[in-house]
Amino acid sequence: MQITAEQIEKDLLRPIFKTGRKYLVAVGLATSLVLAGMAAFGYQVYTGIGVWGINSPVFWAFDITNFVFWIGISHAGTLISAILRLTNATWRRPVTRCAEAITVFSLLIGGLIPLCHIGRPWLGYWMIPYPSQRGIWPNFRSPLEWDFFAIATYLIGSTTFLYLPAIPDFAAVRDAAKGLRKRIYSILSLGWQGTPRQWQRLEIAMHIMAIAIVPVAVSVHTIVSWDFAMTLIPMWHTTIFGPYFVVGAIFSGVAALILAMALLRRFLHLEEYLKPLHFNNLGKLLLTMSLLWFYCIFAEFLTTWYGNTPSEMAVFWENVRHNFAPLFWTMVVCNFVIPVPILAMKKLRTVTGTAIASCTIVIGMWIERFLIIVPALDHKFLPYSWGTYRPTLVEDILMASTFGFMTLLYLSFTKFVPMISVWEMKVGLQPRGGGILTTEAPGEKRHGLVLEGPLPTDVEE
Amino acid sequence: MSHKWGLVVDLDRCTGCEACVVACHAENNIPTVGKDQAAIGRTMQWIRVERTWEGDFPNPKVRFQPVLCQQCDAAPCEAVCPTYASYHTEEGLNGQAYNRCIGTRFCANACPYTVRSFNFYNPQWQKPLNLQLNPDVSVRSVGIMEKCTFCVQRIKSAEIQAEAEKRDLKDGEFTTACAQSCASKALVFGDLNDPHSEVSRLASSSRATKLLGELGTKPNVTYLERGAWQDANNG
Amino acid sequence: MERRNFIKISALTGVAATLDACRAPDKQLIRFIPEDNLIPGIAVWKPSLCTLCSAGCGLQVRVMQGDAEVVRHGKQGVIKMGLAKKLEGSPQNPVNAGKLCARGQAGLQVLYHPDRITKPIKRSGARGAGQFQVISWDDAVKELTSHLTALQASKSANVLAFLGRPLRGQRRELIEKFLKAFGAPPAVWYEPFDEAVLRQANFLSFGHAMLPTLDLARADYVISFGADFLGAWNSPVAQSIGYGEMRRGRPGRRGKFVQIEPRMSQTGANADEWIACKPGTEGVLALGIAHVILSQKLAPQSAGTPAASRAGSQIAGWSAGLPEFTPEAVEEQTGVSSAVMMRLAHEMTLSGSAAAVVGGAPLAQTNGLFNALAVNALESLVDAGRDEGPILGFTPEPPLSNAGEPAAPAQASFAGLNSFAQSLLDGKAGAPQMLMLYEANPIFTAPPATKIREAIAKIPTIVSFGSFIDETSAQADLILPDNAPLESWVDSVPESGSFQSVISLAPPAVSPLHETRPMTDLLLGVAQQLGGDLARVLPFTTFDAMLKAALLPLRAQSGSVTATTDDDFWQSVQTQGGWWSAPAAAGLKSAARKPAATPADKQAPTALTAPEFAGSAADFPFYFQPYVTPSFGDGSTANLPWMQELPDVLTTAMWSSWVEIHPRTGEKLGIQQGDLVEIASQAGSLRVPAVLSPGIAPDLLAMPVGQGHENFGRFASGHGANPLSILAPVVEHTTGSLAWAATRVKLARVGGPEQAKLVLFAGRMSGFPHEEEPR
Amino acid sequence: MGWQKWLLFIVAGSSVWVLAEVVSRAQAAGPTASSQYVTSGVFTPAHATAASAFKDFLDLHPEHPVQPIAFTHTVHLAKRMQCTTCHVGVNRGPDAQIPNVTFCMGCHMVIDTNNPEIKKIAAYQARREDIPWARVYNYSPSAHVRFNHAPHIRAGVVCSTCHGDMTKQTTAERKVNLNMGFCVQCHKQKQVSVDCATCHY
Repeated sequence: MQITAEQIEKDLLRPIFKTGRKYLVAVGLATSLVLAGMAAFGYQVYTGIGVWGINSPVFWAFDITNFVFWIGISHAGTLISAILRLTNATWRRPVTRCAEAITVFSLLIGGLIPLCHIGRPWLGYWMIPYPSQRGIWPNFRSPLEWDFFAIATYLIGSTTFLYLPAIPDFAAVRDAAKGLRKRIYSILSLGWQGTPRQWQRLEIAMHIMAIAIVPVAVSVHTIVSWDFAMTLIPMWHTTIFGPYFVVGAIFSGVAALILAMALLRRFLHLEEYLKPLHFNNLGKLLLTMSLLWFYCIFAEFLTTWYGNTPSEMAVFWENVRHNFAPLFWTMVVCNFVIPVPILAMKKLRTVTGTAIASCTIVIGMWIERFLIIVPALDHKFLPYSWGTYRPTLVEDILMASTFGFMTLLYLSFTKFVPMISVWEMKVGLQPRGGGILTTEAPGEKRHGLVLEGPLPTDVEE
Repeated sequence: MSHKWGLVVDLDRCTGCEACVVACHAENNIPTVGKDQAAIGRTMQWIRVERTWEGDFPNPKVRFQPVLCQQCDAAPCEAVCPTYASYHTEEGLNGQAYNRCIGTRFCANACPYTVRSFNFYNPQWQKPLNLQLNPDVSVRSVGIMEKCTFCVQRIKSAEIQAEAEKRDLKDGEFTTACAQSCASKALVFGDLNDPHSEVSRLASSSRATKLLGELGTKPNVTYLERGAWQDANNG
Repeated sequence: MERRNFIKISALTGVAATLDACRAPDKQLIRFIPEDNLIPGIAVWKPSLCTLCSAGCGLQVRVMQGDAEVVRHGKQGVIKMGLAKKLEGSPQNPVNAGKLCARGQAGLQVLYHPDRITKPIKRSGARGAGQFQVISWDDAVKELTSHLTALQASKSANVLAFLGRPLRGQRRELIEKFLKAFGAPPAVWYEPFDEAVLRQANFLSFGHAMLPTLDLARADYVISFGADFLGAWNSPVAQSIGYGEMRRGRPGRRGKFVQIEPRMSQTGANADEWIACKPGTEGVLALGIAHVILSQKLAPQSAGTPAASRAGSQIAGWSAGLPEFTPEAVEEQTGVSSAVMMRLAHEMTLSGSAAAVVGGAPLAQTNGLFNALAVNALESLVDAGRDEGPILGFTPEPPLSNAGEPAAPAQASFAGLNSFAQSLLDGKAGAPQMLMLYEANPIFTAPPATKIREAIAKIPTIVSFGSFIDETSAQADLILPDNAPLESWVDSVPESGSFQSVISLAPPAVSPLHETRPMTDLLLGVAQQLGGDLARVLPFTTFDAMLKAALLPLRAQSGSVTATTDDDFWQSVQTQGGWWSAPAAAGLKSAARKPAATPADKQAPTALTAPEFAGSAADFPFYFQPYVTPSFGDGSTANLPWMQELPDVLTTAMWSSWVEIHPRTGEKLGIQQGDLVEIASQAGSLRVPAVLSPGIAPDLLAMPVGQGHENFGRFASGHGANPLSILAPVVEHTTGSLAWAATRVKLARVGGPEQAKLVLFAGRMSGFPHEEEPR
Repeated sequence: MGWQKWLLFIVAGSSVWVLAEVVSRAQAAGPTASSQYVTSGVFTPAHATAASAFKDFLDLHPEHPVQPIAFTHTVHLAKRMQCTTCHVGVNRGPDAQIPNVTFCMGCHMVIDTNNPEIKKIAAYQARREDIPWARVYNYSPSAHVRFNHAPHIRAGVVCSTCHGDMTKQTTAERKVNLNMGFCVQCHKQKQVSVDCATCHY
């Protein structure tokens, strides 16, 4: 059975125009989580950040764990879709939009966390370089300042990267909608008419963005790793953190993407579009990342163990044997022991299989971020000042609310934008694969696509 | 002539009496946090006396070591502050501009000595305990990182006094609150740029070491190691 | 969290309210006309005196102008007044030479304590229920005088009792004169850790019924038998100053210091060598060392000096060379190896100058006096006769007519308290009917076995002059709050710490913050009102007049003040913070051991007595040693937040009390760091968290004194337990002093860390090797 | 309609629960109950109200505070009095004295005694009260700044630089916006230290 262009449009635009009960329940749940998070944050601002469990010496814990985690998640999307786009991997088409949306939203959440985590959030704007009567500028030597710029750049870049390919789809919605919605989508589609000129420009812009976003994405997580690597703290001060964080980021990002795709497939009934093939391919990528991740953590711990510096070994043992050992081994199980067999066996690399593996990986990677931060902090150089950390309810709520926020944003996004790129799917229907028409074809003005020739080969089961 | 303030801690003289801790409380408006907060490691003292056990009964050994901000020349805390709240002053101190602090707590994480205290809440004084607060030092509020300043208010007031009298600062003219209270003279404060000051003399002692000196933070606090009996050929 | 919180809200809220609030005048208290003439922002240094322990250190108070909420003329308002901001040691004072300890620094919190009683109050509920009503000073004074007049009228002045903390100086003089002229019995001066045993021993050995002064700055070798001289014993600041010099003050010479005690104190932690001996056998060990010195003739030159013979003659068998105390015999009794004893004897005698000093737990045994005399004899043997003079001497008494070293030691304070309690419990005629209470808290500091709580409950009228509600003053019927020391005329005659005679004295450093009145002025006023003998003996209206009259004769003496007129002299004494004699020359220092008095009756030499303990070793397997911490003393400074939050120097515990247990003992009984344990003696039991410490003998439990207050304000109540509450009322045999280290206890784990709530500053540090994981 | 109620229940329930948490904690940690004969209350650097926090954040100050006495700087300065006559200590230390009622009455016992404002002053003195002057220039506690008048006066900075021309003011007005930029600009001009620790400690 072949999908027609009309079917594609109908299937993919459906969620925008029809709202189901399950959807509303999900939004309600996510909203209540977000509201609880806002209340918790308000309480924290009102009374002081002492409502968290952080203390001396563990000054960072859940906050920065969530920050690194969400910034990590953000690496799936743009990076994958950019690379796949550049390598012209045609199976990517249904995947890119989901992935890019994950990027933008998790980056947004990740970027908000540092603002919430500081002791005086109302002064967070001091991170921004602007001329003031005080005559002071931010400290450009600070990795936090680098973070600010890296995240801001990446956010702008990935938003653009998400927006550009969505323009033709906005136009499609515009054409299908009426009333206020039509007006909104008219604005969003920026007057898209689907002329070959516009197609050409879009193609060029997307290529430029795809090329530009890859180094930005790699640098962002490298820079996040420098928050740690640039200090002297045992087990933070290591050169492997740059690649290690990027690997971890892609690892967790791909896992999050698979999870999101599995959920979309189930609830938006996109079985025809998100096929086992995609999960299979992403599963292979995930397997590679899992092995790479394991290699990184092995390299990190091996060099520590071999170097045998007392201050580092204190943290080392804290991780693998003492207080944090249960978490550490859970992490290894979640990130390696469970996913690798699942993903390595073709039989198990199904939609369900990859979703299960992704689920454990997301959990495992959260723990990994936590274990990078907390054990190192509570076992700094002077044993006299060693401490412990227990999260409080406020921190738990805030963490849950980041997931709620992500869900809410993602759910809202499905309401406004087709989760699978309509026009790209249509392009997929035509023979030359990813080719865009370069000749003027006035007869097919709508979305500017001329559909002709045999079907592409990569859409088969 | 610019100054370079330094402190020498003679571990052979230190008795662990902690008079310095209370003196610092009084001088620098450091609040007490109460039992519950203390239990989760949120005390605010700028100086602590570390106690280390070695060996076991019947021959246990104890070492006391006062640890305060080391006022490093290559301070890990300064580089990481995004707002320059933690910065290097003209006189070589690790300054902490409270009003500039937004509370990222990055400096405290980066500090290998764990000597920075954070205001997790607004500090509280049961009235009229607040009448004791030193008007020369600001009272920090919630979300602000603080730490030993080498009693910068005393440095400033001595400098202003010397300027008014049109003279240079004299060694021993003023000292930090901790050093002033120290009965066994284990703490000696002064100008390391003045080759004749007592602190310069002691800092060049053969017993001089730096805390975690291998990290390359170049502290301006010098520790003089404990000696043993009949091992007193150097002072 | 907080009632009034720091709020910064988003720009969306309250814009209108904000702009409105710009013009709204704040709710304002009345402002009173300032009483002192201070320039804002400029600090003035005023002399004062630390009263938080008996060392009598001189203070310099940093006073600056500030706004204080006060009550004046019956109205609440704000006044610009001089406020004490910081305490430093007085550089001129010979005792502390510009230095101050942790507790002394916290004296500010006594002044500004939120629990201070701000007005005279009268009991309104049942006794001890804590219900009081505020009364006016006029009524309060009237009530006090009427009670006293009634006693006088009924010719039963002898039923007035006065219970206070031992004082030295004119304040004591005033109280004693008052009582004597009134016809009342002498005051009961009570402190749990009185030094009666040591005073008695020093009187017998050296002819001075005083605590010793150590010239550590000159010492090359010091052996301390339990004396926590860097912590809380005697005059810690003066001793710490000397200790610093002993260690590093003389290039090329670093004195050695050996501490002998079964529980490592802060002082022991600083020692080059720490030796644990069995509790109560310190005297035996001292004589063991003396035996080596005598038998090997290591110090032939000193054997014949008068001091040595005097101190030695107190010990049975001294002249015969202590035949009973062979190193082997001593090793068996003390647990200290004979090789160590020999080595110590050699090291001591080979050093340039050496001293042996005793204090603390060895004296708090049933054989405390023997221990003290034995160490004194050793001290005489090694110290006397050296060219530079002895390290251990005595502070000369100031040449005042009414002060002057007692010819014989005063009665042990525990004995005094006991007979006071007994007379009440017996209910005989002549038992106290009215009690004046001043800075003593025996209900907390005396073992419950004395039944002091029950005894005090029997007194019909109790008047307290204390600044705080504590366990004892909570029983009072009338509380007339005294000024804080920084608000009062203060004086003290330090018993030790200097080789000059010292009178510390200072005018109030700041004006009174609350509606309190100095107890001294109050007594003088009452004396005037009662008239008769009282008015004649105490012809002063204010305490400073009395101080002035007492000190003026010193103008003729050579000392720190030279003045031509009495007024000049008095002025100089005030600005200097006291009077002291000219610094002692080196020769004079050696004279500081010249006996001031000889015992009236020839006392028979003391023979070896073994320590006895309350409780059998079978039922109560552990020795129990309460110890005084530098922070809390006898518990009277437990209400200061700075002291509560000061990590204990060895255990790093805060806001709690604890029991120190050796890890091996803990292992045997299944006790881990932070567990809740129960300690039981014959006299009672208590529950505290356990701290495992390598610096304690496995058969000993040690616990700090000061916590466990049930009713001592918001910062002290409800933290920890009071070790004094399980002490058996055992006394030192000769002096009747409380033998607080002579109770045996048993130990059991009763709960985990959640119940114990131990707060340790030193994080999760694995403190000692066997707790560390194999790595 | 069932699910909407359910949704409402979740949202409202979680908010109420968080609020309750806030309130209960706030109450649990209030000042300890105290008797009438001991002092009570807590001092904190926290702002008393949301409004004052907001004002502080936006750096809003009353420009012309209402004073209890309509004191005229103009008149006093026209009579050739110096600033330091009343504001004692300003050339010696950090702060300037605001004269108390006794000081005012030192002259006004005899001068202009019938002036109604001066009668008000006399009434204050009779009640043994001081005049509750309102602060005109002050830095907020959150500025964490220590300013010392004396070195500025020694350096020849005239009072009017920071306080405006007082000969033209009755009760003092906040004529100069003393923000940090103002200080820094002058320090840069005069080539004195602009190190943060010069003022902030």
